[in-house]
Amino acid sequence: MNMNQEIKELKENELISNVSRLFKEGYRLVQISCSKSDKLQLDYSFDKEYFLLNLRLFLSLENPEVQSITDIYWSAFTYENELHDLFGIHVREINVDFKGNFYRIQEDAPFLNSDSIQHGGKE
Amino acid sequence: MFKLPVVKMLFVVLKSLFTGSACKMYPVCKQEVIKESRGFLNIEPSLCILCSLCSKKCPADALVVNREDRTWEVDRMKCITCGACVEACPKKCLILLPERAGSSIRKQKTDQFNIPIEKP
Amino acid sequence: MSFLKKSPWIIHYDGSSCNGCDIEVLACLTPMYDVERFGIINIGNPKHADVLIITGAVNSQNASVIKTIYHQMGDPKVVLAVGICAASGNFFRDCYNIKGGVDTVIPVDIYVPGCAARPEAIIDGVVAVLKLLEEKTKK
Amino acid sequence: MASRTIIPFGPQHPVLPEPIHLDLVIEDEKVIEAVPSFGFVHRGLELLVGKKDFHQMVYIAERICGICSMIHGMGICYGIEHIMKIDVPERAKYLRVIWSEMSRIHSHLLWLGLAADAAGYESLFMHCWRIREKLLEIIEATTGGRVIFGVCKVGGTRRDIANSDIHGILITLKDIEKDYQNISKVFRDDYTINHRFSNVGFLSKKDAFELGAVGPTLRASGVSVDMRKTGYSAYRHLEFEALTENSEDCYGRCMVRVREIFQSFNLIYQAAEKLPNGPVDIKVTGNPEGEYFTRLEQPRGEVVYYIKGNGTQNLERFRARTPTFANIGPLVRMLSGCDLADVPVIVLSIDPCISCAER
Amino acid sequence: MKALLGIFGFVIFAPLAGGILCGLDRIVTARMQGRYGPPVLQSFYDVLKLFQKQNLVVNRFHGYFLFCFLIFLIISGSILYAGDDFLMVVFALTVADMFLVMAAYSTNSPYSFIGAQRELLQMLAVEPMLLITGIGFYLAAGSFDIGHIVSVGKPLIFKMPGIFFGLVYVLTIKIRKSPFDLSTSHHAHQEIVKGLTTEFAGPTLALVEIAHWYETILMLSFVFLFFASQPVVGILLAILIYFIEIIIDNTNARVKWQFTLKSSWIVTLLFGGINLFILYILK
Amino acid sequence: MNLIMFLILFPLIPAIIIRLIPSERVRTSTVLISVAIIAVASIFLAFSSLQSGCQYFKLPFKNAGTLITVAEIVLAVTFLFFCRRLPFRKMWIPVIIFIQYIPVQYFELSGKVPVPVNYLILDNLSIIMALLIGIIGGLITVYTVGYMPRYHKEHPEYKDRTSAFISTIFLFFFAMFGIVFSNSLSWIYFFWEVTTLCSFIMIGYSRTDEAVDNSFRALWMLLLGGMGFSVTIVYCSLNKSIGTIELSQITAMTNPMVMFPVVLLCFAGMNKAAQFPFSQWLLGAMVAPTPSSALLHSSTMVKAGVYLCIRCAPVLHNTSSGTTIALIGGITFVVASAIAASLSHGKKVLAYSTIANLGLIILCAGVGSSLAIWAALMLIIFHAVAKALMFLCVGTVDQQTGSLDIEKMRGLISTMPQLTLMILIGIAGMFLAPFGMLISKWAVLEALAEKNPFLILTVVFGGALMMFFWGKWMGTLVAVTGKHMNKEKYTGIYEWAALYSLTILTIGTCVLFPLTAVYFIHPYIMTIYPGFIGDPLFHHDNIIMVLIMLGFAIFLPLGFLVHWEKLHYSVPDLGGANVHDPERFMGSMGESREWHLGNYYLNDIFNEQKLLLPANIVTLLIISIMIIAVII
Ligand code: NFV
Ligand code: SF4
Ligand code: SF4
Ligand code: SF4
Repeated sequence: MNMNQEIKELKENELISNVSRLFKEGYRLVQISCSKSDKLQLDYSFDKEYFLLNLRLFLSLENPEVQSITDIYWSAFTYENELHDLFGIHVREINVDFKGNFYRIQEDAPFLNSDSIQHGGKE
Repeated sequence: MFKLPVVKMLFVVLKSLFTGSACKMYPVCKQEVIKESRGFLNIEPSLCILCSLCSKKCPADALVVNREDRTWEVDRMKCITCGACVEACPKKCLILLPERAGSSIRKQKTDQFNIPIEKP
Repeated sequence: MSFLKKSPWIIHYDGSSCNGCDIEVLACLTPMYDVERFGIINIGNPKHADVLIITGAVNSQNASVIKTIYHQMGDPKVVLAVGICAASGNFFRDCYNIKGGVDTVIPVDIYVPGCAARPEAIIDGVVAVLKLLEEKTKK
Repeated sequence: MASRTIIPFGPQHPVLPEPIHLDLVIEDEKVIEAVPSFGFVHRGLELLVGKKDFHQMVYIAERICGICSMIHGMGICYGIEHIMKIDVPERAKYLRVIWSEMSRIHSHLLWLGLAADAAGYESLFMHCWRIREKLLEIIEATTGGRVIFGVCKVGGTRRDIANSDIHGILITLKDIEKDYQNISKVFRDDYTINHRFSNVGFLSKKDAFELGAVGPTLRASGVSVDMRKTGYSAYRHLEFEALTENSEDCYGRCMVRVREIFQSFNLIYQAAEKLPNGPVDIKVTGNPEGEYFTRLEQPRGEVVYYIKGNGTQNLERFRARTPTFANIGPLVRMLSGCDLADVPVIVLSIDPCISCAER
Repeated sequence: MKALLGIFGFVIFAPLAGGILCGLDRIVTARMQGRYGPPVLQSFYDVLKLFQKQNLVVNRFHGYFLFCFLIFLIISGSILYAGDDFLMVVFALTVADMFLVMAAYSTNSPYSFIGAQRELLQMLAVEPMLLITGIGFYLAAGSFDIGHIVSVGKPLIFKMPGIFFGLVYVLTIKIRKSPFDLSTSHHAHQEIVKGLTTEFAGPTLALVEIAHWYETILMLSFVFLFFASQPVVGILLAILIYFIEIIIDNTNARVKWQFTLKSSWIVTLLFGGINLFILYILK
Repeated sequence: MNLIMFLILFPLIPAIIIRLIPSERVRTSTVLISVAIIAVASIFLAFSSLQSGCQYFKLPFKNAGTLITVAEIVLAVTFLFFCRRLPFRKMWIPVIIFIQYIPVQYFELSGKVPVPVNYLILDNLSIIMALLIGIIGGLITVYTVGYMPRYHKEHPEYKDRTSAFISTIFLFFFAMFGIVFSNSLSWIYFFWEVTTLCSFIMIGYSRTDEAVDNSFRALWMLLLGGMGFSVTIVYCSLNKSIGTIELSQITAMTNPMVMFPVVLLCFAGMNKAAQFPFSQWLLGAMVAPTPSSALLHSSTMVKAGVYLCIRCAPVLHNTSSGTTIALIGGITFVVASAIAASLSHGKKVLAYSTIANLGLIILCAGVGSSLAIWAALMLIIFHAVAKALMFLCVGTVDQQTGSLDIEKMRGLISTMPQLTLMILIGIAGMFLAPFGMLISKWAVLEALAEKNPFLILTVVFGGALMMFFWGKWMGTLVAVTGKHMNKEKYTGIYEWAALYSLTILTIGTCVLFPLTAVYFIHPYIMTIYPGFIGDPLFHHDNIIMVLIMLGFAIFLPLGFLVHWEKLHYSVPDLGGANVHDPERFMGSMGESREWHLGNYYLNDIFNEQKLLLPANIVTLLIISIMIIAVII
């Protein structure tokens, strides 16, 4: 059943070209997510006829920065603002930029800064 | 039958006007209990061996098992009646009853059970 | 004679609840439970309301909202915290964005346990609140 | 000559069961600009993976939202099972379908009620919820919870429905369906419902697709995408079609949901008929290691879970991209140019579930 | 003397009758929705409770406007029950409404403001039909005087069915029932919280409620005038009309202001206008 | 008789003095003294001849006819003089002047025009008009004295020609008194054209391009109306069965032939009263300084138009032409109200509401029954007073805040309480029940009740619309924003004097309306409808009711002065998104944002652009059909 999803690793500068190609091929933006290990792993998921294609991108933990894809997928701003708020990733040129007020969390980038991933939240 | 669109709702509305309310009339009438319902965590203290498995499994940290004092306590204001403890308990001494805990004016509502030493 | 007891109007605010308690509060208004029997109307406007029903925990953003609503309500007023989240924050109290139960921002009069709190439990809570309301009017 | 009115809408607002905020700029009740804001329900529960083990995470996932909790629980279980290569017993798969569909019916009925209320149709709201309440009774009798089902666990389901009970349940369901039939006609034909829903919140097929709308919002714009078609759980054995509407407006979204309720009833009947015998769970040992994107169909549309395990009790990452989150972009698009009176209707037309969206 | 008695009766009994009617309305509505509903006296409890509440204000002016609103509503009803000029009743009603709108405006709060705008729109929608009703009475009964209208032998409904229909149509607006409860009421909370009344709290809100009772009775009295020659039938029919309004309330979603305005004007023009024309020709 | 001549001629003296002596002190004192004289004279005139019915006067000297002819020629030349700099494509304006003057002059010089016996008329109608001109006009002039210096301080780019302005006002008094007291058509014609001239001068006062454009628009439109007179005069001279140019005789004739001149006169009247399709000049006139808008374009000059129509009313009664004219009035009433509902520019709203109200008066005149005339007269009085008040208030607000936008007047009650109260009284006078206009509307409805259902529809719908836009405006004013900055202190003594007097007048006319009715209006109606015995509808009870309501309306608001105990101040409900400033809320992007409220203008439904053209076309058609029908 792994047939219907695929992960494709990319360099950061290939992102835009790949995404716009997918847009032209009629892929639908499913989600953008991020997870932290020793790097930040960005996943751009696209769907076409129940086939899930993931573009994977690795960013360093210091000053992570990525180009926005909102020029291509207009509604990606929600995901990108979320990336900014939770992971502190600076997304360049978002069309609707909440400037860190998407979730209005008190602490900055909780997912990036806290060690809670391993040891649980505040106690 | 009727092509007039408004008639549909009229039918529904008038029907319920004349058939009386669907209200369960709680608390005037007693609550009907569905026995499968997860409502209230209860312990059979005599069975418990104070192994604390339940409190480890509890996602809501509602249970405190104290071996020294031989107490087992649950905070009703933390318990989400999920039943994880029930499954975890090796002695099957926990059970979820369909009743429910009442409201309170305090933030904590702990029920403490003393676990007897003697095992029958 | 206090008439508050006979016509408590509620306002419901959803803190950061999961909707579970939320829809149960709504369910109280609907045919099966129909709290309008006690004269309760979900008025939705803090200025008119006597009872503030809060479901869910308090997070950094809605704390000010809850406070605002509370202060916009005219005396006498009571606060009913529905659900485990509203009482203690549930397991979300460990999350980075949750401050804890409702009592961290405003005084709560009655807590209703349950996840999700059953409509019956909420009705019980409301009935308890009515008693409180009467006491408060006397004061 | 008209002059602008700038007002806040929410977070506390009687029509919103959940807090969401919009800055509305209106002119003669025409919305010129609507900027949504979020974060009133944000808890950050994804980070709880560090604290709770993956069995407990199922409970937490269920409490992402009390409306679609069943499928949330199922989603995380499904992902973990997939990573751990656990084969869930067939009966459990069918039971999951039955409960998912019940959850869908209850969610849709709830939505229909709220939508009616948003259009100022109080009695319809009441009747929807009256019917929903009957269904909740079945749910409670089978799962033990009214809104939080709590039946899914990694490796199967926690409860079973006795074969002897199934007949009774089906009879009640048929009753409910009949009752619901009347209500569905109202949604279909009522003049004022039409007035409020038709040509409101227009979202063209192209827009819906490009903006990444999901679920009924997408299907109402004529795009047939339904994750159940991927055949997870027992869906591959059941017959159904992804329902679409072509009106591309709130009425279409309403109609998709109205029809989906019937479809769900039908799926439950089918599943109950085919329900195999056997155990409902298998024992799970070990910890998940690996990653997987789970995609299921929630009442509100496609939900995506990204689950990554690292061989410990705790998952490394659990992420849920919920349908409401995906529908926010389209919502913003829909809101421009509508009437003030349409704002609640449009906001509700994506069936927003903020607690899902913000987790 | 008779006039004084009428006024007196109206001032005293209208709120009682109106309150009970509202209570019954709530019960019937609840039953129609499958609920059980509150006690009959619930509206009185509500109002009494409101008087016990704190008087929350944004600024201190709206109380006076609301007081004027109530007074003018009572004046309007008094003119009616004193048997005076029908047009005057309508005008006084307009003034009363205007004060309500002013009250909402004076609070300077977004939701009440929009409520006020919508109330104005509703007045815009209603006013022509009310005046046409008056003129219809004049053509049918030969006088604007209510005393005279009441004493006409045959029920006027036969002469002015169109106007009657139009009046019932706008009545829905006036007694604030769905589908036209745009500006306030228990139902219009969807967009604008409590609309007009958002910022009124406690005693001032109680005034609005009481005024609403008066208004309901006043409106039903308009209906009654069509059957004035048979008082018993008239009262029954007025109540029946109220019941129909409840049904309408429960079988319709709330429409938008555009529809409200356009439809009520069209109804006014068609039914009211044509009826007037026929009355004029027959005369 | 002498008093009448005095009223007509006296204003010329201050006009000349002010024109010649540019000193401000002299100007001010001249204005004050002459205004007082005019007002006293008109009041005296009113009291001396109120009960004496209709009086006619011959002229004490012989050559009055030639005098007027000479004056007319001078006037025509003046017009031409003003047109000298017009671009070529506007050269048709002077052509209009030629077309209308040459035949008349030819007829007059050749003596073909019948010589009137009674040049002057004095009845209650002229008295009412004279009072309005004398008192309200006077007050406006006083206001002008205070207003103009400030106006120029604010607009340094305009050349200060205050003297010319004020002397034009006095010239205008001369013309207005002339109109209302003359009985000879050629006299009225002359004065009529003088008002046109005054209007032209005042509109173009600021000499901006827009002002000049508008002034020429006003000129040609009004001249077009004047054409009605010239044709009438020519027709009356030619048609032997009429054979007179005395207005009183023409309107008393039963001869069907008389219909044509009467319709033409009404045409002129409607033109001056800015009925559709001639409404544009009045709107253009709003560029002028506010006092002139008040004076010329709302309280007095346009009243000349309706005055003429009312004079003709007896002839129009129960004729199809009358109904047509009423129809035009009705359409104007509805459409102008609808347009006013869609505008937020204060002066424009006032302008359209003026047009609408004039439409109502024309409607009454067209119906022409006794009750209708009763209503029309009441409307004239109430409207003149309240509208003048409104204009002056709005002008003051404009000076204080620099904006005429109604939206910007939000919360004015906090910053300028007195002025706002005056505006409120003015507005209430315009449409609220116990106040003036509503009494008239009531009368209109009762007058129309048996006449014509269609006309009734226009009245009820127009009335509702009117309520809508006034309501909005009132509401905007009373919104209490809590910004307590008193801006009123910049208002000068002359302005306050005028404003207060007008306020008192507004309330006074309302309270005393039964007296007005009995002493002013009933006698007049009795002269044209001898059977009239006072209005049966306004019986005892109704009047008492009205007065009770008035009492409430006036005294209840006084409750504001009392502080209510036990109030708990709170902030507005902003859906929980409040920040500490009640005027702001927490916006979506996480910044505090100011909320803002704007009225509804229903632009989808009512829209100046959308409504104006069809209304103009329809009314133009109706007018042409009416005139053609009359000719045939
Ligand atoms: N359906 C659903 Fe959810 C999920 N996932 C969604 O937005 O309801 Ni609360
Ligand atoms: S039922 Fe769940 S929450 Fe309650 S004590 Fe047991 S494990 Fe904890
Ligand atoms: S798991 Fe069972 S036996 Fe162990 S402590 Fe808990 S209740 Fe006692
Ligand atoms: S208590 Fe449970 S059901 Fe209620 S809001 Fe919290 S998590 Fe949801």
